[in-house]
Amino acid sequence: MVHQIDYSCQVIRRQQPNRSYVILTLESPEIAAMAMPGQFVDVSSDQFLRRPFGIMSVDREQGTFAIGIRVMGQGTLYLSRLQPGDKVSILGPLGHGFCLEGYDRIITVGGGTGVFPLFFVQQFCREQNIEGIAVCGYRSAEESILTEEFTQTACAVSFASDAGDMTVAGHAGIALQAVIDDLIETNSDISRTLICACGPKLMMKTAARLAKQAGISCQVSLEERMACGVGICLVCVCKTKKDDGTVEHSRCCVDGPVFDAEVVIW
Amino acid sequence: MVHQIDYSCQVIRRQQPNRSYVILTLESPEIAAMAMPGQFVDVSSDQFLRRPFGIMSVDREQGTFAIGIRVMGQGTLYLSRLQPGDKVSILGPLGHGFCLEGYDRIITVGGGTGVFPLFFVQQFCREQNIEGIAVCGYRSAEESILTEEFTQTACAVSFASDAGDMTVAGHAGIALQAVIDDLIETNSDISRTLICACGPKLMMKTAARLAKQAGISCQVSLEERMACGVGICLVCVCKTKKDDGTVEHSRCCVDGPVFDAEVVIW
Amino acid sequence: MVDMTVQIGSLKLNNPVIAASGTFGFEREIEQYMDLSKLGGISSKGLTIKPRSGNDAPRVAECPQGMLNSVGLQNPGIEYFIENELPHMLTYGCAVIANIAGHEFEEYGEMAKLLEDTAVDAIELNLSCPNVSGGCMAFGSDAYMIRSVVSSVKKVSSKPLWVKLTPNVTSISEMAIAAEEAGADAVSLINTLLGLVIDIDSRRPIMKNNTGGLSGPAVRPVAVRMVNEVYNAVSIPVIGMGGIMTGRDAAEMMIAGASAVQVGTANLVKPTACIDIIRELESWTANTGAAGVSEITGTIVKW
Amino acid sequence: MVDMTVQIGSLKLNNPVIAASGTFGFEREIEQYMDLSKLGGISSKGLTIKPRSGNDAPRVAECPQGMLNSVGLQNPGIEYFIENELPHMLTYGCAVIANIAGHEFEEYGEMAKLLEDTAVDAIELNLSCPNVSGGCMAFGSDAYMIRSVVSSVKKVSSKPLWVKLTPNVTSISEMAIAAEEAGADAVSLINTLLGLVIDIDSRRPIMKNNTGGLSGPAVRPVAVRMVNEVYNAVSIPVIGMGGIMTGRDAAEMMIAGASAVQVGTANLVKPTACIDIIRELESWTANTGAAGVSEITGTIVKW
Ligand SMILES: Cc1cc2nc3c(=O)[nH]c(=O)nc-3n(C[C@H](O)[C@H](O)[C@H](O)COP(=O)(O)OP(=O)(O)OC[C@H]3O[C@@H](n4cnc5c(N)ncnc54)[C@H](O)[C@@H]3O)c2cc1C
Ligand SMILES: Cc1cc2nc3c(=O)[nH]c(=O)nc-3n(C[C@H](O)[C@H](O)[C@H](O)COP(=O)(O)OP(=O)(O)OC[C@H]3O[C@@H](n4cnc5c(N)ncnc54)[C@H](O)[C@@H]3O)c2cc1C
Ligand SMILES: Cc1cc2nc3c(=O)[nH]c(=O)nc-3n(C[C@H](O)[C@H](O)[C@H](O)COP(=O)(O)O)c2cc1C
Ligand SMILES: Cc1cc2nc3c(=O)[nH]c(=O)nc-3n(C[C@H](O)[C@H](O)[C@H](O)COP(=O)(O)O)c2cc1C
Ligand code: FES
Ligand code: FES
Repeated sequence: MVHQIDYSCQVIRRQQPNRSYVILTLESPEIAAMAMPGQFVDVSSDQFLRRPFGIMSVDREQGTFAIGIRVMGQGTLYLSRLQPGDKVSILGPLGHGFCLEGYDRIITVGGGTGVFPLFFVQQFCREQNIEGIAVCGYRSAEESILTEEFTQTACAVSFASDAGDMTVAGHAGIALQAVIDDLIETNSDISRTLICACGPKLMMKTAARLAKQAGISCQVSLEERMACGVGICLVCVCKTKKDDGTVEHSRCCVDGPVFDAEVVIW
Repeated sequence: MVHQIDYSCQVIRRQQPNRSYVILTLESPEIAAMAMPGQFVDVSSDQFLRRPFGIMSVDREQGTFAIGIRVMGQGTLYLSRLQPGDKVSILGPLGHGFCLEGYDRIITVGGGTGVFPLFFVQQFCREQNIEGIAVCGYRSAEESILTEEFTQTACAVSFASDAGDMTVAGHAGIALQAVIDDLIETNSDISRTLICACGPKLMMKTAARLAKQAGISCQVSLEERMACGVGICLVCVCKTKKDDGTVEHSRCCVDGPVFDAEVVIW
Repeated sequence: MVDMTVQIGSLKLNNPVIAASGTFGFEREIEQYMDLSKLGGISSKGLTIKPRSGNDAPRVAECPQGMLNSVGLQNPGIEYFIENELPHMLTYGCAVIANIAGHEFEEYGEMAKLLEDTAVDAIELNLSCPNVSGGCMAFGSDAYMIRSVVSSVKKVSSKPLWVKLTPNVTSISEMAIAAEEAGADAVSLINTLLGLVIDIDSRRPIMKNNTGGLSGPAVRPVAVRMVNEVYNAVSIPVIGMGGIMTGRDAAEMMIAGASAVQVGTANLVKPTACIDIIRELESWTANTGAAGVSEITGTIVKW
Repeated sequence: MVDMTVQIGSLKLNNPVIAASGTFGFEREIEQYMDLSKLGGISSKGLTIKPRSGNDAPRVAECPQGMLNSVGLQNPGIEYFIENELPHMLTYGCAVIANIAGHEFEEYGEMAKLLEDTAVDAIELNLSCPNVSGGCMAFGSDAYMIRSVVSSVKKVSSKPLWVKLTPNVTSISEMAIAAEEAGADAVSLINTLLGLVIDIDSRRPIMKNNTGGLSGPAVRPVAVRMVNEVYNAVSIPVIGMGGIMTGRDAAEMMIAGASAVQVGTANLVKPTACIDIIRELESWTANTGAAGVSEITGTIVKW
């Protein structure tokens, strides 16, 4: 069965919460209906290749979804300037998202643009009555993003900043450690707890290590340079362990972007 | 003395008189102040090279000038979609325009997009109290352009269409012949009359021939594929006769686009 | 109705648009998005004797109107392909071409032998991959080596043999002539142009492999020129590729001399590109009044 | 303040940005728009023994992020140049390089002799123009010919000798080595890639000369790769060009190994491009903390 993957989406809303980020709400009933947390979309700009962005949230009733954009180069600059009414070609939803089934507590650990797809995880938790704990790391309070939204959506939040001007001083790993310590101190049942990490490689590696130490499951969302976004060009690979222990190249775009932390070779 | 040539011009007005043409009024006090009839501008679009357009009119008081665009491919499509407020990078005014000094009657003969720079000639004639006669050839009345403006600006007008649905049936050459015949019948002094032609090559060639037969001076505005527009790449050449009779390659962009019909090798 | 079929030697294609090697995965993904029976053909990902895991990431660098890739022939090996991928590919209803790349001279023959008993429609000898050290591209830039490889494969294979040429040579027609003389049934060109993109802040090449192969619209004028050069030099069919994004681009390549075209990078920008290109090419051909698309081939009118 | 001067053999340039041959006219036009003393240098339009009127128009075809040209070395001849253009060019206060193109082998030496008594700062041997039949590019794609031409010019000329290489070869480093061995003081690369664009409606090439030379951003990854290859192969300075539009592009070329860069097509899109590029390169260099721009050359860190 052949199904559509390329949608022309209208920009419904453009928000600029701070200097560094723009949030676009885009119309596509199909993508909104199908998208799962951790999946991404691949967006056309004035550049040659598409640009991948994690899906930040969906509004299935309105048939819209949102992405958060940090301006890094020409492509993101172009996209950050789109205005309501503009149309943009988007492939989506793409990739393997987080496997959230069977968990009753989900801790999201995000840094930088990694917080965007994790907000979708928290949105999902709220809908599904899963206990969501959001840990976010930022450079500084000024560069922080979605703090209000996380606070409203998750059951508990912990915001860290490198600059030391938020609740926790330091990186997201420190905040995550505190959350884990707290769970252990309060004798919480962590057998059905999952840590979802997305952000800088080092942060995800730390999250994976802390999770392992505490015996908590952990899934990480990897980022790699992409061309097609749909699995046909093999450029976006990361190294993963097969069941038999051998190393293979998996494609971030279709085999991921979310992988079980156990299989990732950092 | 170094002077500026590259201007960022804001679109002030966008008019679409008919299906085929868009007229953009652009702001640039400098270009408006310097431009002479027959000169052109070289406009950036979303394509790699700039696109040349004859200057259609200037409003020196408002500091604006206008160009008329016929959509032919990607570059003109992009430009035809510009909206008031948009900015565009423009080199100008460029090239050698018509030499209008010393004439007391000027007949402009235009076809297709060639009518645009000729409207500027008529505007100039009106300002300078020169008798302006405008001959325009179109495919059909539906595709005609600037007829009202020419009627208001020139002392006399003659509109021809291939489709036979305007004053003169046939091409601009037939209309020009009639104008010339009329001048001769009325024993007008044609020693200080000039024919300015711009349009399809065949039309200009005809105009040059009729002018020669009648002993009237004639200048033609040539079109050639360009890259730089300012004379430095030598791609836009046409063949011209030197004083000593030898043939040389002249650059349309700086040696032209307007040449004395006598020197052009068709 | 325009006849869209084309004949490449003994092989008849539904239409002249073939998905290029390495830009269509192993079709498991792409078959979700389009009806592959509509294609002229599919050239498989470059196959090697042994499975290869390819180069480390990053394997892609964007550049103006193009991209560099340095995949390095990641593939599960030809035997796995024959057992697990090919049977499924053969159900699509378009021609299936096995693109093979040898590291050693002998490997081409070995792989051709393995393909002999399969229903694969043609073999494309990749003598031009710029992303693996030794072999491959080195073979393709030496007319003597081309001759040897092609004739050795010809000896063991009865399949239509296409030879894929690299543009990184002084004279591509010399290479095409060598392939023709050694028995190639067609030549396909161009593979990618070797390029390098550096991140100026870290002073590191964007790609782990340092260099990579340039493809996409940026190379189209070079590809069209080479296709025309080769078309004038050989009498076997030429399969043209390099930067084809639209039906008009496909028409240009055919006018230059291509009997069929391959579409690579366009698939990565738009997964359904091939289908769009076929539709556009068909309607363009119809507008010219031609009865069949094959009439376009080589109709360039030089000045 | 960053030291922007660079040393190309015995020749010191104000800064590493040179206007490329054929893209700066004879400066009479461009001097109206910018202060040419700010440039590192200017490479003259390709000069020939006899005046040439060049190819018929159209001489340009646009393509994705680039253009083809087929000017065909239109120029008033070297004697006219020496008498009427050079004296004026020498007043600009930047280095002036005479770009010369021979049709016959001997012509290079003859032109070099004519330049010997002038104050021209260097000679650039154009062994790579793709737009004239015979000569020139044929010279540049044969190491033996390069050696012969370069050593014959060396014999009659005391000027710094730059050899401009064509990218239309299998191994550009082989050509660079030949030039170095024969006594070249620097190599400059790349000239244009041979390409073809066809108007599919008329089936005619856009350009009267049919083919032309591709330049602009489209070729940049190929140019950067070749500059790096040549930088690793020779020990004379490399002057890099091909698709430089911004200071960042110039920095990339220098990181790959260029001691100076040339800017061609960018001038055609923006007449003041060179000045902008110098400014951007200067501030980028300052940000890296380098004391001089020459420190950037060859600082690529390969994986
Ligand atoms: C699965 C996935 C999800 C992502 N989600 C988000 C998100 O929610 N919000 C957000 O702001 N960014 C996200 N990114 C990163 C975003 O895709 C890049 O910042 C963007 O592609 C940069 O484009 P540019 O033109 O601005 O930068 P340039 O550096 O000019 O881009 C040049 C090329 O490099 C690629 N590239 C550059 N940086 C990255 C990167 N970090 N990851 C992948 N490719 C890159 C570009 O796609 C392009 O092909 C995500 C990346 C991936 C792979
Ligand atoms: C001196 C001069 C004055 C002009 N004045 C006008 C005018 O007032 N109004 C108007 O509508 N058009 C005018 N033109 C023609 C206009 O420049 C072309 O129609 C336009 O460049 C086409 O661009 P495109 O991207 O739409 O078409 P494409 O065909 O996609 O363009 C591809 C390339 O070919 C060049 N090209 C295509 N057609 C022409 C052409 N006829 N002349 C020169 N280059 C061409 C383009 O500039 C571009 O480089 C003028 C041309 C010249 C040389
Ligand atoms: C990601 C990628 C992978 C490729 N892998 C192969 C390959 O395995 N074998 C091969 O012969 N060519 C390979 N190519 C080259 C293409 O088949 C094609 O020759 C080239 O990209 C030019 O066409 P295009 O501009 O339409 O992409 C690859 C190209 C790309 C972009
Ligand atoms: C219009 C044009 C004319 C050129 N003429 C010459 C020439 O006469 N001699 C020469 O050595 N190179 C000539 N070149 C090549 C350039 O000097 C340069 O090598 C090439 O364009 C690549 O650089 P770019 O991408 O910055 O343009 C010409 C290029 C263009 C675009
Ligand atoms: S981006 Fe093409 S396979 Fe992942
Ligand atoms: S367009 Fe460059 S010289 Fe005329």
